[in-house]
Amino acid sequence: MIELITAPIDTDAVLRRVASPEAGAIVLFLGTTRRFSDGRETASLDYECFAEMARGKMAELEAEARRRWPLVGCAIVHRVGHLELGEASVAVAVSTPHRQSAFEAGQWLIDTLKEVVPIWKKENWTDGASGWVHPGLEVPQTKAI
Amino acid sequence: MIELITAPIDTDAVLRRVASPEAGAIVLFLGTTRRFSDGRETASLDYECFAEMARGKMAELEAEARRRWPLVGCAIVHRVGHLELGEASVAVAVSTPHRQSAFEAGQWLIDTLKEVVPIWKKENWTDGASGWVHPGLEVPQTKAI
Amino acid sequence: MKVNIRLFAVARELAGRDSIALDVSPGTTIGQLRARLAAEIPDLAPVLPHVLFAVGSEYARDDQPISDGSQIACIPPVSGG
Amino acid sequence: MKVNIRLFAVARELAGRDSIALDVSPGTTIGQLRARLAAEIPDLAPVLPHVLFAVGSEYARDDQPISDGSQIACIPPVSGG
Repeated sequence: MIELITAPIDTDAVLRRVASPEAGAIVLFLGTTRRFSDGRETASLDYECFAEMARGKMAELEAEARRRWPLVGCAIVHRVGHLELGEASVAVAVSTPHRQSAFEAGQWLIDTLKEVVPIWKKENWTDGASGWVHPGLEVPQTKAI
Repeated sequence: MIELITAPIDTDAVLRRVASPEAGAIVLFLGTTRRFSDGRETASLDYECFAEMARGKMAELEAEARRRWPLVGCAIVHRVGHLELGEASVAVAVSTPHRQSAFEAGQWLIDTLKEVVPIWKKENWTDGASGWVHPGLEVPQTKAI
Repeated sequence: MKVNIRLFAVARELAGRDSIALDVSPGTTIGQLRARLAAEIPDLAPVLPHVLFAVGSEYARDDQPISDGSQIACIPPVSGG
Repeated sequence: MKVNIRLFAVARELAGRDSIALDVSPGTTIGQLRARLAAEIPDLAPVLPHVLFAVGSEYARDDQPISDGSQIACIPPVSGG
């Protein structure tokens, strides 16, 4: 299951989606918006995406994970738009017969998602400034009005 | 949070328990009852525990995990009694500032729980027989009445 | 001295009871208790070489001496999770 | 030939627009488009060496030639998850 949504992530629905009597293990990863990054305090975040390509890349990740591990269920849900502190921006859930492959697949999926899926986050700091996060790139910051 | 319960595990409550604006990552592991083990079909399971010691060992696991990784939240919930197929017998959830330590701590906790916590499961097979699972031990099976 | 030994899972079922109280001489070790249990409950004998024992809530080694009134548990290989 | 380039995140904000349509000669590569964009939108120049391009929904190398009507996207370093 691949989803790109603006509503809060329904983790229960994600877990139900991968649960199966054929699976003995479920691993769920949630990425949540953290208050402090590099000593600076975040008030909220905005996520932007290139939707068609993001969905395509997420589907490729699921297909590749299914080639590498014996996944019973797999769900990748990314939220975009405005997120408050502490909310989940991404959920990755996998179910497998045995737990080792669930941990491996879950970690590979989130690691690879963060490298290849065209989604970007903008931090809105408590000091009123905001800036896009583009790893490896010095980004000019925008003062909030 | 350490819990030994007979009611179904409330995964939403477990996740709320570890969620925090100081954490950027949550990893939840669920162990679920699988239909087939070693080619034999399971109908249901019964879990028995030595409650006082199990709680003590689970608390030690949490304390040791907190020494090894920068955990913000940690929850270990084990269900005992009668479980139907597909239900979760154990939930382990951790939250950390960054995801690598959440995956490591989550996997270490469930791996170690399965080695040291005095809880036992009995498989009730669809052929009417049942037997305790004691790794490394040939266990006599009991025919169901 | 008196010790009480709780039995779990297959040990409980083989013994047909969930605990047993034994009189042992002072200085008896866990290892000696293991042998004594096999003599007291012959049905337990096949599994006793494979079980661990706990004193209170801590796993105990075979050379550990038992104190009077110890709460002891017979722990077959665990399978939780 | 006509190509349309979508801009995202900091590229969109620096350019003040979310896409740009350009006329390019047949055989133009992604690498040449990268240089052309810097000339068309000078505010984008500082980030262009660090972005990737996609044709349709696939990442493209700098030596890839562009076809007429290609849907191209300018992809700054991603930060989802």
